[in-house]
Amino acid sequence: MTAPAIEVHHVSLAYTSIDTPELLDIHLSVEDGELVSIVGPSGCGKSSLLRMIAGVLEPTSGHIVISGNERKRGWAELSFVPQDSLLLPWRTVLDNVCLPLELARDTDQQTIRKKAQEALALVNLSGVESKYPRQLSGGMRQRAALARALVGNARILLLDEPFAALDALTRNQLNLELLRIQAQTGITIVLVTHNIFEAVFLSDRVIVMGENPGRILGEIKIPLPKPRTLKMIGTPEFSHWVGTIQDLLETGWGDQDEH
Amino acid sequence: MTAPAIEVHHVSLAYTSIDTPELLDIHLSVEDGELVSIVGPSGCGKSSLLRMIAGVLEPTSGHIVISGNERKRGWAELSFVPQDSLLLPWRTVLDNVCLPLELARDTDQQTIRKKAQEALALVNLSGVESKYPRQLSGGMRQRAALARALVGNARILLLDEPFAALDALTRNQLNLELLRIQAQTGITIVLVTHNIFEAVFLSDRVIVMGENPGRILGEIKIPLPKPRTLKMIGTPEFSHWVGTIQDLLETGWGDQDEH
Amino acid sequence: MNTKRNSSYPHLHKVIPVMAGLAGFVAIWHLLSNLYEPFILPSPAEVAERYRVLLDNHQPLARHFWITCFEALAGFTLAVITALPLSYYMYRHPFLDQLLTPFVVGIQAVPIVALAPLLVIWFGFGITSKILIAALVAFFPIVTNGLVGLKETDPRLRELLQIMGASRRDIFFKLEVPSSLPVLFGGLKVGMTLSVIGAVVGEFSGAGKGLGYLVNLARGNFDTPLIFIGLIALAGLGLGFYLILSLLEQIFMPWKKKSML
Amino acid sequence: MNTKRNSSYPHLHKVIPVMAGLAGFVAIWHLLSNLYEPFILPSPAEVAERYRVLLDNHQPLARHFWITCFEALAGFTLAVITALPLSYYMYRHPFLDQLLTPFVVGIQAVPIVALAPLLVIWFGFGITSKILIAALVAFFPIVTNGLVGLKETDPRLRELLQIMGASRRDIFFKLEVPSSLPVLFGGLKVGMTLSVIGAVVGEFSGAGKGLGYLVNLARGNFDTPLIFIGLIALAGLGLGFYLILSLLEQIFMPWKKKSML
Amino acid sequence: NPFRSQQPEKITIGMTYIPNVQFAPWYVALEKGFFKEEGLDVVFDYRMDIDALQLVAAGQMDFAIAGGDQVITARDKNIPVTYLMSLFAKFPPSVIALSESGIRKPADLKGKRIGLPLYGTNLLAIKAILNRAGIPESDVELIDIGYTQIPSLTEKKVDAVVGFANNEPVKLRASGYDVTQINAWDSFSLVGHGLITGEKQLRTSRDTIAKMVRATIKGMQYTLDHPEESLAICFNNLKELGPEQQALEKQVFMESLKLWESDYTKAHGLGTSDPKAWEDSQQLMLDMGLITHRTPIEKLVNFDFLK
Ligand SMILES: Nc1ncnc2c1ncn2[C@@H]1O[C@H](COP(=O)(O)OP(=O)(O)OP(=O)(O)O)[C@@H](O)[C@H]1O
Ligand SMILES: Nc1ncnc2c1ncn2[C@@H]1O[C@H](COP(=O)(O)OP(=O)(O)OP(=O)(O)O)[C@@H](O)[C@H]1O
Ligand SMILES: [Mg+2]
Ligand SMILES: [Mg+2]
Repeated sequence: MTAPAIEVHHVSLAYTSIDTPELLDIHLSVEDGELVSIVGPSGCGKSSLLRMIAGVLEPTSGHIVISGNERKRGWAELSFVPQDSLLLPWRTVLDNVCLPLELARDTDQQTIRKKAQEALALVNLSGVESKYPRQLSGGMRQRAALARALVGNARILLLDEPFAALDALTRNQLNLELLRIQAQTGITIVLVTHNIFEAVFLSDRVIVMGENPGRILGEIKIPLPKPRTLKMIGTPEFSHWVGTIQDLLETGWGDQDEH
Repeated sequence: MTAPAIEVHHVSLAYTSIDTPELLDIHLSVEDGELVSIVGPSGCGKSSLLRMIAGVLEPTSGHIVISGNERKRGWAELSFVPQDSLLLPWRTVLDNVCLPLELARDTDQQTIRKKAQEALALVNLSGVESKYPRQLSGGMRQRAALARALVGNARILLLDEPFAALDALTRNQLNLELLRIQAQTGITIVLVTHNIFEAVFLSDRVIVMGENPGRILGEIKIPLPKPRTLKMIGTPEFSHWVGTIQDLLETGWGDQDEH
Repeated sequence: MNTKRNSSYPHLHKVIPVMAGLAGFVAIWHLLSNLYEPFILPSPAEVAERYRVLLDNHQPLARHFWITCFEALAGFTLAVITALPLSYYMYRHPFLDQLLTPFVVGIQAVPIVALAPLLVIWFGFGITSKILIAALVAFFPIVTNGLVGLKETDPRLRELLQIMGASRRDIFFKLEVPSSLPVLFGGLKVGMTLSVIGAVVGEFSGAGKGLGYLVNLARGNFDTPLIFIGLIALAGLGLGFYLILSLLEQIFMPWKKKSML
Repeated sequence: MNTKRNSSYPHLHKVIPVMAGLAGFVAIWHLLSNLYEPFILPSPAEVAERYRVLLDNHQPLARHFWITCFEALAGFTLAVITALPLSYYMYRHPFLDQLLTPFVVGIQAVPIVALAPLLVIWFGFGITSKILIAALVAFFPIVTNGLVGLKETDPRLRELLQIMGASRRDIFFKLEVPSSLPVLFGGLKVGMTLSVIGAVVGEFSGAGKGLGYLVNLARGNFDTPLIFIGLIALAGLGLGFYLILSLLEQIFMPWKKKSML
Repeated sequence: NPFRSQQPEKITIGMTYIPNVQFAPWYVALEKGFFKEEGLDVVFDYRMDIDALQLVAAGQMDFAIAGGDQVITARDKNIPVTYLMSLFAKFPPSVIALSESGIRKPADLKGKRIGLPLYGTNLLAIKAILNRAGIPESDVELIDIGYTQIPSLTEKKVDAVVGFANNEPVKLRASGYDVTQINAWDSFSLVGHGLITGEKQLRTSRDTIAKMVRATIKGMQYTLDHPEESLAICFNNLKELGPEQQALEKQVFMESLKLWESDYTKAHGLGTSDPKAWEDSQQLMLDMGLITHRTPIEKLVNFDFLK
């Protein structure tokens, strides 16, 4: 049996003062090849959690293990789509997508460009390769960031609301694409999303977070059969799981008023 | 009878070459006090259209009239929430929200701060007044931008996906808040959104756009009674309108494959 | 991320490297001075002794210091109040930029002291011409960095402020100024130390007072230790100005965490 | 937004203001020169005539020009290859910043030529010391702007690259360099023109060639028109360097639309 | 070539000014082969006086051109340089005024504004003139004008300036100004610029020094004997001079030649200087507080090589 892809051991985080932690005692583990979604109110610390897993933010206490090793920054098998896309403004779209492959340094320039072009096609961005980020629409930037994360050979994908700026149809299409890629390659995916339907549709498991301080309210296994199809979205079973998550979220939300 | 709040007269836009316009012959009008949503695929030109209405982007052809006057930039009665929040990084959250009132120059500093604090409370951001934007989560930045747009006395509100980074519950809460404000003040609202449910729930009318080139596919009046309640979302009538819009969008989307 | 220091001397960790650097410098100087004749490179002790004599004789080092300080400061101020508007107008009107850049650059590359006769006629032997030379040399880095800073303004923020009905004035004070401050301060620091050099060069070509004159006088008297006193005073002056600007930088940009001295 | 110019002389709109500025300058100069003795302010015609004489006699203006050009360029290059690493290490290690800033600033405020004997002993009578002085004066703006540019790097982009497994080297070349280029180029422009001044100042204090020497010679010989020829050549040299840097700027930053000359 | 048994000795001489007709003896010595005859390969180095003087004292440079007063000042600061032979037998600074100002003699300077570089030789000159005339310094206004004597005077920014007798007056007259001068040599009897070397060189290379002095004296004599030809040789070294400047420099040259000889040198030979003048001058500088101690005359000036 392989080690879990991600183990978060009782992690707390306090940006400013230890008395008002942003995240409190987060404990979770993601199996290899699993797709886990994180949902929770705005500002509860989802992005911070992802940044800690990615190794660029130090937990105030607790520790994180990736594929059995102490986590570090710059893990070749880890890919990240930040919440605000973050393309390099001085690079064209194509060059932005090439970046992870350039950094990996194990492919020649021509293969890199070919792969990048394929990744751009995957997210429906063929034709804008030579534009600069400032010439893109919000959704296009987000898709470019997604293409950049997909282009490498990452074994773990951390996605921070990668579809937030996309219309429903593009979103559906990319959801299916993501599921297909995961089925094909068996990569591990952690996805932060605000769309509960999306969370249920994509995930093996949904982690529901609450706020003040940010903490895990509960984990819900989604036993829907795989491969998932868009048709499932209408079914009562689907609605059941959406409802369960909504209820859990609302508990956490209710909390807030007491503070 | 008052003049329409916004009239867009056969507007086309080409960023680079007139042969490949980004927007083609956009013609629409928004009545005073109306709430109109714009939905459409990513990159079809929704943000560009909003920027033209706001007066900071010149149409390549056609013209735009605001409240019966030729549009210009810097219309006191016009407020804008850009797609990427755009808070001033050197100002605290509170000072960012104060900005429109400072610019209007018709209130004293104390009133300004009071109003700003109220607006922040409205979007659930009390307590982070003195943080800088980089210390906020994505959703918090978006809410701050919304507070900034609501703080003034604008008669026209242009919202470019103002809720994209928010969780469902916060989103619902702010949706209701927006409807309440509109009912109270009778302001005109143009909202770009990717959430068709949201579009139907909030709007008097939904404008559906297609792409390549960006154009209007159709307008759908939403005759649901007002005031709207969250309960309506489940109703068959609601689903009907959602379906209508989806069908229209898919027509436009189908187009794309032919290209 | 930034854990607060618990030390009761919060600035100690900043002062220590400075002190260490200074001590190292004096040590190296001392060692080097053994290699050369004292009239080429006097030892720190010899310079200190000369300083003692200077003080004992009530000689006007302080007066020279303050005069140069004043000239540099006045020149710098003049440069700032002319350079900032200029960089702004050059930024707003590329035409002006193209029209004036050749002159600004050209003047920069010209040794102003070579025009001493003209300066004397136009501004006399007083400190006016020194202030002017200080202003001229401080001018270019301020204009350049001002322009670069302004050009780096985020166009999306500008658009937003325009939509909010911001006047040009508002956009200037609420957007362009804060956004270009970090780059501008770089230019101010360069300009400030250059203005010291400018004042000194002005004094070199005829002054009767100021540290530049003192150095010149010491050179005329082959008084190498006094030359070094003058140079050290000048370095101190430059450093003082730099420090003041660093403080101003921290005051004007509270949103930046500063690590530097 | 940027409509393409249809003109068949695409750079005409840039050249016209430059020409206009030049013409205006010469006109003002001509008017001013009527007010003063030719040995104080010669007229443009007198300077032109002197230039003709210089050429007729096969006199070595070009040689002086190229020597100063070489010194300035070599000094600038030296400044760049020392200042850039330094600003990088100061950026990476705030301790180094605190340790070295006082010296960098101090040296800046000191007229190096006052230490000429030491320079000669260390670097000989040749052009080495001129190159060194040029490098010293060009150094500071490059370090400062390099540091400011680096400090402006978006920390979110840095995080992202770190996650991607970028090495320090990668982050430097793929993030820090392109992101600080606009500010750095400002510093390079200032440094470049200062290096011309530096070379000239070095020549002033001892040389048998170069434009600084020529100007000095002309001063001694009471040859005001020749002084002006020297100054014009220096201004031209500074402008040439500036132009080259502006071109490089456009080449290295294709993602920026440039409006300037 | 069998006659070239040894390499010529490479020596550097610090000229302490820009290339100028006043350095004629050395240009002539080079052109006429006087240096070659002595087996010297001379390099002219042009840099500021203090720098050259310090370099000579440190043994980094072989010779330099410096004034007698500078040698006294340097020795006062323990800078070991020694005067070998004079070029200017008379101390050349003078106070220059427009004739219309009515300044004719030191007493006329009372209450006037006098412009000069307020350090070094010029300062010494005005102090000496005032001192000898018994005029307290507080009776005049000394203004530091750097080296802008000519425009300062013509634009009437000052009433008089201190310059060099062979330079500013010539140029002013050439520009059509009528000027008067009060010469410092009447008050201060010391020699002007001449050849100096360092104590170190005096210990180790007496041979070279002798050769250098010989060649220089030859150059001086040749220049005095053939002024026109010598001037042409100078112009060869001054390619940047225009025709107007050449005319001007010719006058400067002619005026300079007059200062190369004094009654004393006429009696004792070119390049010599009066030990008594050295003593008197040193005493005067002591009295005026310009130096702090007396240097033995044999350290100030070495006559060995003129014999
Ligand atoms: N500054 C620009 N220069 C060139 N092209 C641009 C520029 N801004 C936008 N575009 C192009 O215009 C088109 C429409 O962009 P816009 O941002 O208006 O889309 P959108 O409908 O808001 O998309 P999204 O839903 O993804 O935000 C896109 O194809 C984009 O590439
Ligand atoms: N650099 C920072 N300094 C201080 N506080 C921060 C910083 N970054 C985030 N925070 C705080 O940490 C909390 C969690 O932020 P985070 O971005 O992780 O939220 P999130 O769950 O991703 O929210 P959203 O859904 O809105 O993106 C917020 O309260 C935010 O204000
Ligand atoms: Mg987030
Ligand atoms: Mg958009």
